[in-house]
Amino acid sequence: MSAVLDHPANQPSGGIISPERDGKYTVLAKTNSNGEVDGDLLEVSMGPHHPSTHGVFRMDVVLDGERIVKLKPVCGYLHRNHEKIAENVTYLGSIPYTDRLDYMCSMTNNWAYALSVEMLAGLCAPERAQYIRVITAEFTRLINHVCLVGFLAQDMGALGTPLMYAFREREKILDLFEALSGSRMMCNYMRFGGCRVDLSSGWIEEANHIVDRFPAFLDEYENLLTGNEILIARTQGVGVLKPDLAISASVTGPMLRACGVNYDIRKVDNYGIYDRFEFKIPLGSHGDVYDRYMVRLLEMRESLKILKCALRDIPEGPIMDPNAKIRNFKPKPGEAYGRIEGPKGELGFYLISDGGPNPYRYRVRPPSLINLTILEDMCLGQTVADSVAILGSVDIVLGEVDR
Amino acid sequence: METLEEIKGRIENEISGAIVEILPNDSPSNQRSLLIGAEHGFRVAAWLRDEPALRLDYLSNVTGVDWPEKVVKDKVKVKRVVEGEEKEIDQVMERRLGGFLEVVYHLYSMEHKHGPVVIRMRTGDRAEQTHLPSLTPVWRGAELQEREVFDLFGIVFDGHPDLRRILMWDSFQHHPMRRDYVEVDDYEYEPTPHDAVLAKARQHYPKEAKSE
Amino acid sequence: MLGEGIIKGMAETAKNFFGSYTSAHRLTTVQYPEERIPPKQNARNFPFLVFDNDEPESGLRCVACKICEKECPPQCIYIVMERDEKGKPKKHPKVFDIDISVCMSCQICVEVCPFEAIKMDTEFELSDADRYERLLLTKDRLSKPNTYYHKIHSVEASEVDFRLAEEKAKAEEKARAKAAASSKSTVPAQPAAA
Amino acid sequence: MDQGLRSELSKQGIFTSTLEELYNWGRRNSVWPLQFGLACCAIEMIATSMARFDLARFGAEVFRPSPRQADLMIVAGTVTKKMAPQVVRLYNQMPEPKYVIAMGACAISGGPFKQGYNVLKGIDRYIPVDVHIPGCPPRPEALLHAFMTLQRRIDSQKLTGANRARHLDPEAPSEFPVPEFGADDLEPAYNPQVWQPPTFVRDE
Repeated sequence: MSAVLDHPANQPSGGIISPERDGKYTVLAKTNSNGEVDGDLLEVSMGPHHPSTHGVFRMDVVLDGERIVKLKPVCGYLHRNHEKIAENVTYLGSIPYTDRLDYMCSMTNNWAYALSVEMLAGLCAPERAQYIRVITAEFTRLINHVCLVGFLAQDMGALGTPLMYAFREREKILDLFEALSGSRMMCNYMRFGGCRVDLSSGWIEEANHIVDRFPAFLDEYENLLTGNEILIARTQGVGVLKPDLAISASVTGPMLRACGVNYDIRKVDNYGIYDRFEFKIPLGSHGDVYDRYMVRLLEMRESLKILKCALRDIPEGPIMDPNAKIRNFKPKPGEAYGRIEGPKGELGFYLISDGGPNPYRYRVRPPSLINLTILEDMCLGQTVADSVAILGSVDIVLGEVDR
Repeated sequence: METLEEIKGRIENEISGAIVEILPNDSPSNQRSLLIGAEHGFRVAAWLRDEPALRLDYLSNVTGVDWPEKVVKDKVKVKRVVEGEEKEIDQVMERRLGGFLEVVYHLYSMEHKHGPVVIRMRTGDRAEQTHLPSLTPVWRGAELQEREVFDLFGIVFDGHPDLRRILMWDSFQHHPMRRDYVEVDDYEYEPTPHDAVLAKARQHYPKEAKSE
Repeated sequence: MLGEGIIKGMAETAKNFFGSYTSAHRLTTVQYPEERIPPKQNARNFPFLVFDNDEPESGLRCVACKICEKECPPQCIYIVMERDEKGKPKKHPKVFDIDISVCMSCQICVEVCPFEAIKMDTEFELSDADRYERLLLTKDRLSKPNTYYHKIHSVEASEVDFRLAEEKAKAEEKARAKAAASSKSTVPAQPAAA
Repeated sequence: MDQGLRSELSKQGIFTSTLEELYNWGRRNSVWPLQFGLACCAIEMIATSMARFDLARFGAEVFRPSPRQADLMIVAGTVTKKMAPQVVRLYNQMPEPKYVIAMGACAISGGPFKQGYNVLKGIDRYIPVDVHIPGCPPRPEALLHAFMTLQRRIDSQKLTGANRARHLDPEAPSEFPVPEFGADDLEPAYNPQVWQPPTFVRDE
């Protein structure tokens, strides 16, 4: 089994493992007095087809008994060349592709892209469009978090039940999205300079209805899961992430806030009109899987507050910037990096324009991929079964990891 | 936050030999960037992270950009003696701009909640001198993103702990995000061909060409 | 007490089980082939071509300007313009194909069409064993009457009709003014959008 | 036995069936899909199996996590070149009779990502596909429709004769060669036994 140890940076250390490391790669396993690994290490390839890897994700795991000694994420199984394709289609043509990045949350992807193009071209969405964006983005956050919790529970063995609850609520919100944009998942709704179509009559009432019912559902969901002894045993103290490592590893979103770092781009950048709403940022204190789960549940409740205000205050008015051009859109040469707080973390788009109809360089900053950087650090010393829960709590969507 | 000019001045004062240039950005976003010489890239990055007033502890985004070689034509007025008389003549001068690869880092501060500061590093050319210092030891967050830049652009990051391909398979030979990458021809019949696809269609189905 | 959380969860499940018989918000199963979710006003799946006046060939609003072909991000539209014997282009598509095995239902073709000629259909039952023949929608399968458009997107279709009528009236007005001014030409040119 | 006699008998409470019908009936109503998602369509596939659409009504009761226990592979999402060998391997591991549904534009032809360098232009290059569902992603109802199309296809299969069901033909292959990673593409780029580039040429 020495092949595992061949990597130049790997030095077997005595005894078992501490998850904190200073950015160095060390294979950690039980060693005997001669410095050799005790017994055999077992290499397991989990994925790319594995029921618990959230899609086509693979982890190359080295095990000492049941403990994880080394873990390498292997991605690229869904590398769809989004960035290359975007360099060959117009600015408008990229919007439907952004839907397919993180396919659970197309609205926030749209928004991040629209924001970047607006920064690049100096456009500004009108009031009403800003409100619609906030509403759809917060609904997206609800979809994402509720489904994630369902998937997380399924990964830990709760076959189906929480996921069914989650998908039931998701269907209701998808119905709203379909009524608004025409499609359930791939909304293709936002445009640089505003939104594509206005809300239809009765949409706000329907949205209000869902928002009013959602807290009751969340209570139900929490009754089902939060106090559950099995869930607690499987999640508390598992996959602990220290705040300084999280910052250094550019972890964002609920993952970061579960470690107790107060950094939410909605508050920091105040993009859109988020400064008009009052909401709190839930923070965890342990940085384990349970905190990540709780942070997401609490975030949903805060989202509901935002939704309530936004649905109440939404003004009448135009939904497109009159300066915005959809066809033959050619921004001046330059570059822009725009970012928003997506449900999974910081979602950014970096665009370079050379004055042509297509972006010269188009780059997505995928929160899912970057949150995976410290997957190994969280898993070292844990059992294989825990690695599944840890991966679930990172909340990856492969469309975004590989693009 | 300090202006870029101040940051540039301080870097040049504190790190001996560091060359910093401010690159303009004409778009309304007004995100200008600092171009840093590759030799001192690592030290500058560590300084940016640790400097108490800046504390750029959060590396948001790493990306590569490919700038292939290009020929720029300038009109220059040249004085020349024509038939014994000195005249000003317009002459087109061709300039060759060498190609290079570029890495762009977007930095923010979680402590002071400011940003972004954009820093860039450039390689010597696109073929051999494609080495740049890795900033992974400064920010762990660069690890997977630098691997991606290595995979798609072919920039080799010295000092990266685990520089392997991340998105393509290991035996893949090319760097597909480079602008001169030619895709393999896995064309199949497409009923709706136009533009680049039509060119392929003509190559594979000569009859297709006649119908247009 | 150990097990309290589990019991609470079980009780919740039981509540939902019985609740699903009584409350609508628990979303009971849609018995699909017999029963359908009512389609939404904006619902979209694949594009179709609108024609007026029950004339599938001459009533097509499409003038083969190829804007949608150019703007389509996955490039699944193929248009050949009809030409007369002299090779002069007629404002009519000779071939209009949409490859729905590629189409991503993004609606950009509808957005960029200046003639209101292409719209989104709600039909989704198109699965087939044959990939090449059946999933390539040709002009005759794409053309659908305006009445069909009214049936699936009533609000939008009325707006479009109103807008078109307005444009037509404006164009006629303009043509009449022009005719009056020159007073020689007799027949005003028919506007393209009509 | 002709149709008239059969209906007459069934009125008397005697139901007759042929072996073929019984066999196809059994196969048709117990198609278990493989729990296998690739991309966006996988989410719609999960939505189909959830309470609102409930794929279980059609006998596809459980999504099996192991290919050894599955009859149907729903290729839901973009198949990249990096993933293609694994998809073929999974297909090979499924026991006969087995069926494939290509769900969504990406699985059929590469779809919107067709122009990408790492995207396989249709999974039918390596494995035979029974039903294609266009759409990006198809609605859950569209998947149900495809499922019924597949059931009709199974129903019409013959037990004997030249055009008998594929799994009853000892000559027909059940496993297909797994492509390998090359320096710039998969090798081979397609399996000529399963798929040939069409020779159709537009005549105008």
